[in-house]
Amino acid sequence: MTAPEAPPAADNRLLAEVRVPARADRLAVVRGTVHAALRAAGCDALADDVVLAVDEACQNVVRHAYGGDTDGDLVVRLSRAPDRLFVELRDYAPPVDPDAVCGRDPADVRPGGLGTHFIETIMDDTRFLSPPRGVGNLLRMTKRLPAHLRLEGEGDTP
Amino acid sequence: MTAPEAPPAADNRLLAEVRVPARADRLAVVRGTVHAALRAAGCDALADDVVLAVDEACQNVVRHAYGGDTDGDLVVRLSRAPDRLFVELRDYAPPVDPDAVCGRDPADVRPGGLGTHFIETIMDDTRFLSPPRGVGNLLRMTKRLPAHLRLEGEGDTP
Amino acid sequence: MTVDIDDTGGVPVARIKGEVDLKTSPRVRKALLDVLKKRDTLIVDLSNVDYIDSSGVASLVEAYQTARKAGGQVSLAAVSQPALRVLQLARLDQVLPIRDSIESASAEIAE
Amino acid sequence: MTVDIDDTGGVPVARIKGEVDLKTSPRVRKALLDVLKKRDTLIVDLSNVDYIDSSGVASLVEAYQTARKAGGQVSLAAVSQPALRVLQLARLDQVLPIRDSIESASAEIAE
Ligand SMILES: Nc1ncnc2c1ncn2[C@@H]1O[C@H](COP(=O)(O)OP(=O)(O)O)[C@@H](O)[C@H]1O
Ligand SMILES: Nc1ncnc2c1ncn2[C@@H]1O[C@H](COP(=O)(O)OP(=O)(O)O)[C@@H](O)[C@H]1O
Repeated sequence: MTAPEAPPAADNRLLAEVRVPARADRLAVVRGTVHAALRAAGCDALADDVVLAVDEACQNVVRHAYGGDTDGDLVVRLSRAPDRLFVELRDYAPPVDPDAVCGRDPADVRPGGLGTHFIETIMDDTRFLSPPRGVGNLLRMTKRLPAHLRLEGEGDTP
Repeated sequence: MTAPEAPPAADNRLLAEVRVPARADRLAVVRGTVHAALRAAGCDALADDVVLAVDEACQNVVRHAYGGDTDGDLVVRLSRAPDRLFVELRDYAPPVDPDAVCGRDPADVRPGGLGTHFIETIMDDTRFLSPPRGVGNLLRMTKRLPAHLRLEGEGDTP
Repeated sequence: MTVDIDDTGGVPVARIKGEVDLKTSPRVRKALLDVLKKRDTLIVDLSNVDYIDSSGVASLVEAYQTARKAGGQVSLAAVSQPALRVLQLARLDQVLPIRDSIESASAEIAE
Repeated sequence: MTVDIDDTGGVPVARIKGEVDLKTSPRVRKALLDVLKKRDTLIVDLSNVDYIDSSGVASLVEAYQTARKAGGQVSLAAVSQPALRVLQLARLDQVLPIRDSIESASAEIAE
């Protein structure tokens, strides 16, 4: 899931951050926040796709990192630089081996294994970073913005 | 804005927490999160009212505490005990004098001054608490849940 | 959020659509007051309002009071459920005229 | 999210409404597989699906494969824009039969 290029997520502006218990019934809350944040940032056209990618990454945390519904939290932070959108997903589960994360070729039609394919198709870069204080996992997804959604100057809604 | 009774907000369960820059164009993000969190918690019937109360409290932070759009953040934390819902609103603005917060009688028809009236009508208790490390402000609103929405036992969706 | 003004004949109608909040209510306020610079009656169609907060309600009240001062009238028509709830919380359902439809609001003003 | 099964005559139809996600897709899966225990064809009406994720798509694929193994067929009908986008991302728009309406899906199966 690692692409060659690693754009810095520093010096970006917070759009929204949401924290929920890592449970299947809370993914709708994450979707609600991310959708509204992308609309508020003028990125309506990307909202449905990015919401799907974020939801898939959150599902993987619930199902694989935590291994089912837990009381552990899941934090999704959405931010942007002038020309790209960042999604950072933080959990407090045991460390994940990034090499164990791999989807399947969609040409092989069977149920399951589609989540990482969606994420890779929608986002431009997806990688694990070192989590703060070495606790849990931190996944960062980056989406380059089409030219008409890029920011010039200071304001953060186009 | 202070009612006689002060239920403890400790020992409650996190529904969702959302952080956004304190700006008028981000209130839709808070509403999106709160609405989805109340639905996920089985409190659909209360969602519209509680979303309005939270939005009004956030507006007051943007307009009065920060005195306009800023880069300061606004954090809304939604949690519940078996029989009540808590909303905690945190900002990093200069400390507010709680006595300065007062609405008007709606019988006096004029624009403005309705926000605190909405909050007081919808919520059962609204009070400022001491913010962590003495920085900013922390407002807690409490809503008692009607009997059919109360939790028995451990699960947190009815 | 959009405000469309229909001023092609009879009483002017302002159709508000979407969410009226701290960010968008200044546009509602300006659109309504602009109509009232030239006309003294106005019907505000609230059927497609998904959300309205105190700042949105304040814009409606200001338009209403501006029209009254000029001897005119502002009526609200086809008010959506969420908007009606907020008007009730503000106790404005007893103050501002609320009509089921544009037609009945407009028939009344024409009288 | 709701799944309504209409099995009153002709090809059975499952109407899915709302958001199909990690929480709700197990109910979609069960409802579709339950029909396929008794019937070998099924039309899934996706016109009111606001959202569907990979777990929802997996439920559709599983129903499709179950029907195929039994010599039957599952078709998707009146697929909403958001659902179609996700089926395209999954490249399933080339695999599962997708028809404009219940009527055309049902006419085709009846042939
Ligand atoms: N956050 C994660 N933690 C641990 N393992 C993961 C994580 N995300 C994905 N994986 C692994 O990658 C595989 C592929 O994930 P995905 O494409 O989402 O499909 P599925 O979850 O349906 O198997 C999973 O089966 C799992 O083994
Ligand atoms: N968070 C806050 N910080 C400082 N002052 C506040 C805050 N909330 C409310 N106030 C004060 O209380 C008054 C009443 O607030 P409100 O009923 O929301 O109406 P409005 O904001 O339209 O005046 C405000 O005008 C302001 O002086």
